[in-house]
This record gives sequence, C-alpha cells and structure tokens, in this order.
Amino acid sequence: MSTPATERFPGFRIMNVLRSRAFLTVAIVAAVWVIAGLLKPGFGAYGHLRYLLELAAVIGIVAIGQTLVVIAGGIDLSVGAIVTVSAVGVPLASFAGDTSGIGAIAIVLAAATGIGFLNGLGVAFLRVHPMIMTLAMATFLQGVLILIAGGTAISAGSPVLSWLGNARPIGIPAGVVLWIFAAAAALLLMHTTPFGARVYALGANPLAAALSGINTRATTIAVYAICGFFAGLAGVLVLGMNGQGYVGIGDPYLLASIAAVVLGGTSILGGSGTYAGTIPGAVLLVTITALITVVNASPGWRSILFGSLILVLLLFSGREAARR
Amino acid sequence: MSTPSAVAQRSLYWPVQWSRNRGLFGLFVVVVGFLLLYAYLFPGFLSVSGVAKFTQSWFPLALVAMAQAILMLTGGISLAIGPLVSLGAVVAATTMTGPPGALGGIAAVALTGLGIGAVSGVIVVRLRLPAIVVTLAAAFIIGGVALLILPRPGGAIPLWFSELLAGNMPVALGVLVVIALLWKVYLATPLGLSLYAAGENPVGAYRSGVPVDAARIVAYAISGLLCTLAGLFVAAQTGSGDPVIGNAFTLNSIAAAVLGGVGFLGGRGTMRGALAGSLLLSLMISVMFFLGFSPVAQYVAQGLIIIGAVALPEIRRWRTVV
Amino acid sequence: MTSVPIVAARGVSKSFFGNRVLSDVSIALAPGRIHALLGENGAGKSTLINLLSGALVPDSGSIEVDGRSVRSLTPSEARRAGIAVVQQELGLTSDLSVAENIGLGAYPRRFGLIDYRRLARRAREVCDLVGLHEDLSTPVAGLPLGRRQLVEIAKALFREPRVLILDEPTSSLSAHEADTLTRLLRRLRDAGTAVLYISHRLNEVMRLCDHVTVLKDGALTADRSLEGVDASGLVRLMVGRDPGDLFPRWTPSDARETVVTVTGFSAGVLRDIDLEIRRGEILGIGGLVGQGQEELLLGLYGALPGKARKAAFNGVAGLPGSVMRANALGLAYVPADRKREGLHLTHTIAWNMMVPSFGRARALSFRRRADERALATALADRLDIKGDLTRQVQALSGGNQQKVALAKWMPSDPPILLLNDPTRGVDVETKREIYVLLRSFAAEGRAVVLSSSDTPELVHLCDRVAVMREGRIVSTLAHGEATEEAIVAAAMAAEPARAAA
Amino acid sequence: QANAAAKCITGDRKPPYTLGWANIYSVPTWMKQTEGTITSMVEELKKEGLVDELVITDAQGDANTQIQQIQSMIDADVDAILLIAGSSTAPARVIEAACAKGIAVINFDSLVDTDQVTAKINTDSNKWGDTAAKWLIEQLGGKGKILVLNGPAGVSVSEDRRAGANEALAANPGIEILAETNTAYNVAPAQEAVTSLLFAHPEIDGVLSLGGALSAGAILAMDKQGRPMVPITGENARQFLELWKDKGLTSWATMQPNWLGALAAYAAVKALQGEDVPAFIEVPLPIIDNSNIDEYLARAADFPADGYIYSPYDQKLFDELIAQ
Ligand SMILES: Nc1ncnc2c1ncn2[C@@H]1O[C@H](COP(=O)(O)OP(=O)(O)OP(=O)(O)O)[C@@H](O)[C@H]1O
Ligand SMILES: Nc1ncnc2c1ncn2[C@@H]1O[C@H](COP(=O)(O)OP(=O)(O)OP(=O)(O)O)[C@@H](O)[C@H]1O
Ligand SMILES: [Mg+2]
Ligand SMILES: [Mg+2]
Repeated sequence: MSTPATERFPGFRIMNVLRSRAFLTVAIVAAVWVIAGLLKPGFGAYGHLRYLLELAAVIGIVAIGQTLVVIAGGIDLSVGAIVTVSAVGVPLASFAGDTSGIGAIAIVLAAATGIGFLNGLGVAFLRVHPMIMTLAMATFLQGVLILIAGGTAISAGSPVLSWLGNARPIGIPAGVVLWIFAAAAALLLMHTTPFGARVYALGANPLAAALSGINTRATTIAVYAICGFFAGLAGVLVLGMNGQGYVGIGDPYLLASIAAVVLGGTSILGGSGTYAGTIPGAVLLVTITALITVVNASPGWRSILFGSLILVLLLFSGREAARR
Repeated sequence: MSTPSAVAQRSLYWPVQWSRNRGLFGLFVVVVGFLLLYAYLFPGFLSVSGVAKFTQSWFPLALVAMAQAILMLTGGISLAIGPLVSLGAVVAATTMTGPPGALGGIAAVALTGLGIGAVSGVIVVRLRLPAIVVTLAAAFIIGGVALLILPRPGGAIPLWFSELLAGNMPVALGVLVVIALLWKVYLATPLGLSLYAAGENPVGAYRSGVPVDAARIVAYAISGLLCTLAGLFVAAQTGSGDPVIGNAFTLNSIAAAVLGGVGFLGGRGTMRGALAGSLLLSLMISVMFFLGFSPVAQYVAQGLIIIGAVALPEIRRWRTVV
Repeated sequence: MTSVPIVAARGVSKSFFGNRVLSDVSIALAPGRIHALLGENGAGKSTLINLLSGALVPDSGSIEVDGRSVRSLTPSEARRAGIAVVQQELGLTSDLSVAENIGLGAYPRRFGLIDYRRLARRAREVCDLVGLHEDLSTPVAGLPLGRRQLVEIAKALFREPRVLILDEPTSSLSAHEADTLTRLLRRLRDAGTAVLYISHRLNEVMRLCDHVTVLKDGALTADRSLEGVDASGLVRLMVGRDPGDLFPRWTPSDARETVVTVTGFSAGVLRDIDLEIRRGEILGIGGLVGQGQEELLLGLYGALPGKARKAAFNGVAGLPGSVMRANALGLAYVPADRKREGLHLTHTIAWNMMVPSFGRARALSFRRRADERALATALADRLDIKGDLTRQVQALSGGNQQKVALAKWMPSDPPILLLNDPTRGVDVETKREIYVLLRSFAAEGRAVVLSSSDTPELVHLCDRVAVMREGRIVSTLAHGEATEEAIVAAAMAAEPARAAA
Repeated sequence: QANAAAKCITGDRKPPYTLGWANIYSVPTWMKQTEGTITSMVEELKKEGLVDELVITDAQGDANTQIQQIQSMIDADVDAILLIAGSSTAPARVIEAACAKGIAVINFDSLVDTDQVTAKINTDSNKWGDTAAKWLIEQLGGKGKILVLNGPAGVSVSEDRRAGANEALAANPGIEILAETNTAYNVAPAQEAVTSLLFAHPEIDGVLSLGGALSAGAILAMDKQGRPMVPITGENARQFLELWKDKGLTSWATMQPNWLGALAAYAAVKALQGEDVPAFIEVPLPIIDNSNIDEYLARAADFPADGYIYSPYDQKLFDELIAQ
C-alpha cells in the first residue's frame, strides 16, 4: 500500500527550471547584453561586462540580507545607511598595529551586525513594523553620521581595502570573488539548513510557524543581523572600490537592493523566493543603468526610458500566478 | 452577552465607525500629547493663522498618506507617490497662469492624477504584476515627464490661489476635512467598502460577488488623484513648480500609513490611522524645533518617537504568540 | 419530485493542471428538497459547488439555471439567480464588522450609498436565525472560528437564496448550534428553498436530508433518495465497502499518572481553571462554540500569556511560557483553523510536514533531503494522503489539509497532544483512522487533550469530558456519564453544574 | 543713516540676536564644513555680544520640510534666517513672509527666486560653467571630443553651471560633446557613469566636469581602465585635488567656499545693526590650477578626507566683500 517515492516526489523537471523566475531573469540579462552589445559597440566588451558584474556585486551583497529579510516577511530600509556607516567607519575604526586593515574591517562588520541585531530586536520584541523600525534606524544612523563623518582626515588606504578595490585574482575582480563566496554561503543557508527553512516558514505564515515550535523571535533577529552584516560588508567593498567613503555613498543601495530582490521574483509579501533570482536581478539593474548612461538623451527622457525598460522586462518575468 | 436587537438596529453606522478605532488609541494619545506640547511651546498655534500655517505644512503629507493607505488596503503599495506629487505641482505651475486658466489647470492636474493612477491600476491588476516594481518603474517614468515639462524649477501659480489655499486662513484645513468626508462617503458606497474585502481576500470577495478588479483599479485612480492634488497644493504653497519637489513624499507616505496601522497584506487599517500617522510625523518637526534640538538630536529623537509611537500600544501584547 | 430543478449541472468535468478532478458529473437541485452531497476528502465536492455557483467554469458539460443552460456563470450572475454558498474555507474580511461581512457583495443601497439601517435590520434577522448574538458592529477579526462560521451562514441567508449551498457548514459547530441550523434548514426547505448540504457528519445527513449524491474520485457513484438508507449504507455508497464501527471500542485504562496539573489557571478569557491531564487517557473539552476551549489549549501550549497558582508539566513546575518550551516539555498542538494557524499554504505538502523538525533541528546543520522524503512518504501513507507531495498544500482539499496539519507532529512523538477539532472536515474513513490513532496514542501512555465540536467524538472517544462555559470548566464528566444530552445540558447550564472532579 | 538700510530690516531688533540657520541637509561632509564656519563665526560674534543663540534646522533634503522649519523660525521670531534653499522656488513665499516680519534673511549657496530677502550670497554659477568651459576649450585648442558631467537634473545650481558653459561650447564647433551625465554630486555614481561612457567612447579628449566629486569619480574611472588622463575641470574637493597631484594631471578647479555660511552669519548681524548690505554679495571664484594647487594641498590635513579645501577667511575679507 506504500506509494513509491518516485510518485511522491516526481523530481526534477527541466521545464520547471526553464519556467522559474530566476532562470527567466538570467535569460533577460543575457538578451539585454547581446542586444546592447550589438547596438552600442563597447557595451558588450569583456571589460565592460566584468565591470558591470563588479558593480552588481555591491548591490548583490546588500541584497543577500534584503532577500532573507523579505522572505522572512519583512523589509530593511536601513541598509543604505548601514553601507554608509560602514564605508565611513572603517578609517575611524583603524588602530595602530592593524597594518593589514583587517582589524578595522572586523570592528565595522561587528558594528553593522549589531545595528541589524537592534533592528531585529525592535521587530521581534517591540513588535514594531519592520518598515517603521528600519526607517527609524536609518534616521537614527543619520544622526550618528553627523557625529562621526568628516571628523577625520585619515584616508582609508589599507592593503585589504586596496585589494578589494583593485585586485583581480584569476582575472576576476576581487569584489566579484567576494560576491561569489557570499552568494554561495547565502544559497546554502537558505536552501540546505533548517535555519533557511525557518525563514521561509516565518515569512509564509508567522503564526503557523510559531505554533509549530519555530523560534520566530530568534529567527527574526538573526535575519536582520545577517542583513546588517552583509550591508556592512558591502560598505567595506564600496569603500575599497572608491578609495574614499563619504556620507551618502550607501544611499543608492536601498532601492537597488529592494529592486533586485523583486526583479528576481521574490514576493515582497514574504514566504517565497530565492537568492538565485536576486543575483540576475542585481545584474539586470546595473545593466539597465549602464545602458541608460550611454544613451544620448535629456535627463527626462532617460528617466522615462529607464522606467519603461523595467516595466517591459517585468512583463516577461514578473507575472503573478492567477488566483483561483 | 447579547445586545438588545433594537439598539443595534437603530444605529449601526456609528458603532461600526467607533469599532474601527481599535488598536489606534495609543497613537491617538501620542498625537494629542504632541498637539498639546506644541501648543504649550508655541501658544501662537492656538490662533487662526497658527492653525492655518500648521495645517499647510501637514496638508500635502496628509494627502499622500491617504494615497498610500488606499493602495495598501488593496494589498498594493506605491513607490511613485513622490514623482506624482512633483508632476502635479509642475502641471499646476505650467497651466494655471497659461491659457487653460486656473480652473483649467486644476482640471488638468486632477485628470493627470486620475489617468496615471488608473493606468497603473490596470497594469497592476489586469496584467497581474507586482505593484512595488510597477510603481518603481512608474516613478522613473513620471519623474522623467515632470523633468520634460519643467526642466528646472519655475512656472507660476496665480497669487490669489496661493493666498486662498496657503494664506492666513485655515482653508487647507477645511479642504482636508472635505476630502476626509468624501472618503467617508466613498467608503459608505458598496464599491468603496468592498476595497477591504478585495484587498484582504480577493478570492473570497470575488465569490461573494464583489467586483474585485474594479474596486482595486478605482483605488489606484483615487490614489493618483490625491497625489497630484497634493502637488497642486505644494505648487500653491510655494507659488511655483519644481520637478523634484515631491521626492521625499514616497517614503514619508509609507511611514505615515504604516505608523497609522495600515497593513501591507491588504484590507487592514483605516484612513484615520494614516492621517494620525502623518499628523504625528509633521508635528514632530515643529515640536523638535521649539524644543531647540540640534540636528543630531533631531535625527535621534525622530527615530525614537516613531518607534515609540508604534511600540507603546504593543507592550501589553509582548508575550503573546497568537 | 417533479418540479424543474433551479440549478443543475449536466455532465460537467473539471481538471486542474491536467489532473481530472471531476468527470461527467450531473446533479440537480430541486426546490423544497435538502440534497446531500457526499464523498471522501478530495472527491471533488467543493469543486462541484464552485461550478454550480460560478466561482469556476467547467471544462465541459453545462450548468443550467431554471432549465436554461448558461454559457459561463459568474458569481454575481449566480447571486442574481438566487444561488448562495457557504464556502468551506472561510472567506471573511477581518477588519469589517459582522454586518458588513454579511452584506458584502449584496449591500442594500440608498442614494448609491450602503443603507446601514436596512443592512442592520436584515443582518440582525439572519443572525438571529443562526443564533449569532454578537453585536453587529464587532469586527470579525475578533471572533473565534465557530462564530465566524455562523457569520458565513448568515451571509448566505442574507441573500434570501432560492438555492442555498452549504459546504461543511457545521464542521466547527457544536451540537447546539448544529441543531439550530438543522431546524432552520428544515424551515427553508418547507418554504421551497433548494438546499445542497455537504457534511462529513453522517448522522446530520441522516437526520436532515432527503436526497443524496455521492462522488468518488470525481465520478458520480450514486444519486438517489435517502429513504431507506442507514448510516452504514451511506458509508458503503461512499467508500464502496462495508464500514466498521466509527469509534474504536473504549477500554478503561488503568495507568492514571498525572502529567499536567494546573490550578487557578487564567489566560485570555480563561478564569480560574483547575485541570489534571493524565497519562493514558483522552481528555475531551466540550461546550458551545467559543467558550474558551481554544484559549485553554493555547494557554497550556504556552502561546497565550497566563497565570496559574500552581502548575506542573511532565514533572516540571510552572507554565511553559513559550511554545518552544512547551515543545521541549513534550507538548504538541494541532490548531482548528488550519489555514491561519496550521499550514504554510504556498509551500509543498512534504515541506509542511517537516516544519516542526526545522524548529527542533540545529539551525545550521545540513538538512537530509533523502530522510525528509522518506519520512514524508511514510506520513502520507499512514494518513492516506494521496499523490504527489511536492504540490502546494493549498491545492489540497480541505480534509486532506487537515491531515497534513496533523501529520507534521507525528515524527516528534509528543507525549502530550493538544488537539483542537482535529477531525474538522475529515471524511468518515479518515476519521476512523484518526480515532484509532488517538486511542493507540493513549494506550501507549500518552496524554491526549481533544477539544471537539463534534459531540459524538467526546462521548465515544474520551475518558473524561470537561465542559466549558464563559471561560470556566463548569463540569467534568466521566466516560459513560458523558452522554450527548449531559454535555449539551452542562454547556447550556440547563441544570446545575456538577462539581468539577 | 536710516536704521533700515537693507531690505527686511525694520530697525527695532536689538542685539544680542538669535540667528536661525535653515539648512537643507546636515549630514554630508560639505554641510558639516559649512556648519563649522558658521558656528565659529557665531562664537566670535557671541564674544562681541552681538549674538546669543544659533538655532539650526535640518530638512533632511526635503524642501517641504524646510518650508515648515522656516515657518517655525518665523513663529519663534528669530532675528535672522540664514538659508541654503532646498529648491530655488519652493521657499520663496515663506521667505517673503519672514522678510515682511522684519526678519533679516540671508540666502547663500543655493538661492531662491525672490528678491524679498536682505541679501543673497553666492559665487556665480553661470560664470563657474563659463570659465570651466573656456579653460577646457583652450586646453584642447578648440577641437576635441568631451564628456560633460552634471549634477542632478532639475536642480538649479546644476542647471545654471551647465547653462553657463553653453555659450563657449556653442562658439567652438570643434568641440564635440560625446555624452552628458546627470548624477548626484558624489564620487561613486560619477565613477560608475564615466566607466560605462569610456567603454562606449574609445576616444575622449577632455572632461567638462561641473562638480568636484564628479571629477574625482571620472579620474578613478579612467585610472581603473588604464586610460590616459585628459584635461579635466573640477572643484576644490580634497579627493580630486589629491588625485590630480597623484596622477600628474593638467587640471583646473574653482571653489564654492564653505565660508559662505560664516559670511552669511556675519552679514546678517551687520544688516541687523543697520549697516548697508548689498542685495547680492558676489563671492569671486578663485582659480586653482597647476600653478597653485600645492598651496591648497599643503593645508589638506586640516580638512576631512571627503571634504573641500576652502581658502582662508576672516572678518576683514568679509567686510571687503560686503563693501563691494
Ligand atoms: N528555486 C526556488 N524558487 C522559489 N522558491 C524556492 C526555490 N527553491 C526553494 N524554494 C522555496 O524554499 C522552500 C525550501 O525549498 P527547498 O528546495 O530547500 O526544499 P524542498 O523543495 O522541500 O526540497 P527538495 O527540492 O530537495 O525536495 C520551498 O518550499 C520553496 O518554497
Ligand atoms: N485550485 C486547485 N488547484 C489544483 N488542484 C485542486 C484545486 N482545487 C482543488 N484541487 C484538487 O481537486 C481535488 C478535489 O478537491 P475538492 O476541494 O473539490 O475536494 P472535496 O471533495 O471538497 O474534499 P473535502 O471533503 O476534503 O473538502 C483535490 O484532489 C484537490 O487537490
Ligand atoms: Mg527544492
Ligand atoms: Mg471540500
């Protein structure tokens, strides 16, 4: 009477992969690259595509945390501020004897994780809506930035930072290498550990998750702390790439991270999605931005073109399932 | 436990309205506290022109908070609120002193909002695309159009119109009351009230015979209208148009609505909550000024106040799971 | 019956994603008749009524209204034709009041606005009919499940239907409310309404219905008058073989060690509860709908903050305080509202079965996919959940969803099981399996607490039954003492409550 | 001399005065430096018994909030309002109301389109663009392909600088504009945009950058791609000046001094005391080029790493400027 497992788990079907949002987004990115490469000589050059990946790495790393938070049913509006705090904070955290610069980076990453931890505490224990909690945190961090930013004349040069900004191990920019490792860790965490499953459970139905014995508070706090950590890491990377942090350096990454997450097919309502979609989502975003840059048009038209492109690409990948 | 039927029969509307205050009393207390504090710090607030000036500061935020709340009730959200306010301001500043005249200009502003709102609604509802990305794209498109119409700040608004809306009389407060009443009236129509069902449980609502798609599309149109009207007011208040004046409203509108207890999943929340949320955000700015806060203290206090306003009413529920 | 049916399906078929769910089914609903629609979980009953009410469109075959075939019926057309449905899965809007939910989609108007006066009057009428005494302005978010079910029924009645379709309307109603409904449906039938009644409680069907249509695996197996058919005959029609006794034989157990004691326990609406739960027994919790039964289970489970003068769980003093702690103490809880509290609807069946183990396992270990699959397959076999386990749970029929909600606790082998209406919407055969399962749990020395709206369950299955009213335990009846009449009487306080044990 | 020499001054306000600074956004380093010049000037004035308090508001970048804060300053009846406008039009009406109440209004840096103010203080943005364009055209010998880097679209400072460059560009048909960008006045977005443009345009002879951070971003982009450095215009941003020296560039920069803030505070007090303050105080644009860049860099350590190296100032300089 027992049913064979093959019937219970019909298993891998190639059509399912081809129909997944993550794959569709990859296909769209590839199509945009090919078309743009043909229309705009120079756009499709290897060096340029490599640079786009390097840019996408920053968004992609911020979006690791954002993906987790969104899947867990929340949203983090403080990632931009955390990126800035981290980029501005590294020179402040450097101390004598820390010649490699690793010490300063570790301090800053711990601080970023701590900020995320506080977000999580607010959401989990004060029951403040994530949007309110993280928005308030971003505001709070602005105040902190007034205190710390520009207060130092120390420049940010350290061997680790300049490696991050300039090195190309086996021809791949260091930032992209960092991204690959971070992405692999994130994918493993989401899809192979009980923790990842808890995050999905929390986002899909927090009440059922809690009644099933999942520690929803601890999961919430962990998710925001991870988000803070990756935003901090992105801040370090962006500091390496620019050689100089400044207030506002993280601002673009708030909307970009959210956009990458939703373009990658993760539902903003939580409970479903995967970082595998966010990766091409981030690449798509920088690609469209670069494409708009090289088009000669007035700022108004460029903005219109950017929006229209997103809308059109969304038509290919973004349809939500029909409700029954 | 059972209420005498006759009592319930005589008046259902008002008890229903009253019951919608559930969960908002904490916020109301905080808001009233801030109003009293403001009046204490600045006694001039309690004069006709004091009220007029304050409501003028609050008015556009109140409108966009409503615009965002409507969409959140449908289970959507808009990232295009800010650019739509800018577009409203730009259209007003380029038409009202031109050939269309003041009335023509107001009509153009209103039609722009209704039209753009309806189109976004159709795209979201009919093409089943996620509202957040559609409106993100719309934000770029609308912002681009505003820049095309007015590449740099300029244009003009008839002086009498500015004086009327943003002079020393609390006309804006009156307009806000009228808009709030109109919303009450809309919510008292079958289509308006269906918004809640269409947002929370579209399948169930459809099976109950609710025109779900229509209810949602109309909500987008109303939302668009409120945004461009906010833009019209900003133009009147400033006497001119600016193609990027509205940018900050996107995030502020979300903050106000969420602060007011409007939920993301649709069908949860009230307009009075969104209005109270926007009032708190606006009051906070003036109160902090009169308390003499430095910019650092402003940022820190602002963060603490909005967390506190949400967290305080929740404290009693800390340990509950269900 | 010779009259023309008001609605009828003629040879309809329906598939979801290539899965045939209904094939060539016909049914006719005639005025003045209560028509039962029976079948196992997943047989296609809900799908059939969705076709009859315009919520779904048949792939082939046709729907007839008043003898005329209609191409594609929409819900609003169905409403105009006088068809009203009480859905199986509740679809109310939390922030709207009881009255506004009842009138939804059919508001009385005045000058284009909702006529709240008329709405109040008519909503009051239908609420009184179903025995719903809540204030009409109460938001439904605050109502317990059984009350919400009454709101759904009132909502259907509000439309003054010619055809009233009820999909398991009594699944979370206790005997008293179900009786009220029975009387109401008889009155409607006598007034000429056509009623289609789906239920897995066969006594109700026997008592109430005139005619029966039976579905098995999406095909019609019987369409006949109920005259001369008894309960076991009905089961035979449904499952195609002779049924055994629904309830397993009750044998008194003698292991009477206490595993849970609470004294002076208060939480939510609960007031001063004294309760002992013993190893090896099934303790029933009964009462009218919404008297604190759910709060009691949640309170014991650590999901509601509460206070007790004295409490001990499995030898450990104090209330659990949190769900994780309760799990660690060996408690498990199966909620009644599976959609809101029990399941992750958009995730797969197999995944849902693993959720408690995700909570238990080390957060950063590797999941063992092969083990998970083997376990899920075993659980599905044990509870007779058919087919592909990688489907989303929301694609399952209501009863099968309930099985998943139960199945997910089996691997953790909890010594204390708290069950809130675990057979809600479950078909007879599966019910029998669940009963056997529960008895064997008890026999193995576990403690089972069973809150149920299905009074026969309390009577035949439980060693003791605690009856609740207004947040208190008003009576505790031993097996044999606890007859349906005694339970209802205690619940209604028709006679002085006996002292609690 | 009449006590009401300048506009908005009624003459009935007596020292010590309360000054209000309606800032648009406090957090960027640029603004922190400006705030530094204002507070140190206020300290001096306090010692002279002329000022008793400085209140600062931060509109967090939102012109609407700024209007509300100016209204609050009017309600609190400050004696003078110093204003960096968040929009060139929006604060006009509320500023007129302040003026009508006899509050001295000194508008500096970002200006408002109204003449109902006591004084406006600024460099000439049109001239900024014009001089920069002329320098670049001269460097290129009137012939060459250039990129134009602008600040954000729809903002008057950036539009004015660009408009100022128009005449010179039009007069030199040999100059071909390959592409223009609009980005925030920040390094990272400029670097990003210029990188894409470099790939699209293999041949570039010069960069007309209309902002200091933009120039730094452009140099970083060219350097990372190993492209030869070309003549580039800019501003006194420390990072740009250091890169200029570092890469051995031929460049040109000018300066919007942060001490415009200090001058505004000083002018406000002068006006309140009944002195004649001109309606427009034009602050000359200094030229930084290869001949004097070392003077600037010598003082670099006194300025934040992401800040601007402004020229020294004192009350004597201010008196001269006011007297002009
Ligand atoms: N590619 C994906 N796209 C969308 N959601 C995904 C994806 N992968 C996993 N998920 C979500 O994460 C949850 C866990 O997925 P996971 O693949 O880890 O487990 P599973 O599907 O139960 O296991 P298996 O595929 O090995 O049988 C799934 O229920 C699903 O909702
Ligand atoms: N939207 C859907 N998508 C996929 N499958 C569906 C859908 N709706 C129903 N099904 C499938 O159709 C079959 C019949 O379901 P239906 O809900 O009609 O059963 P039912 O007879 O009402 O069962 P129950 O007694 O448990 O309520 C089930 O196997 C179910 O999984
Ligand atoms: Mg899988
Ligand atoms: Mg069913």
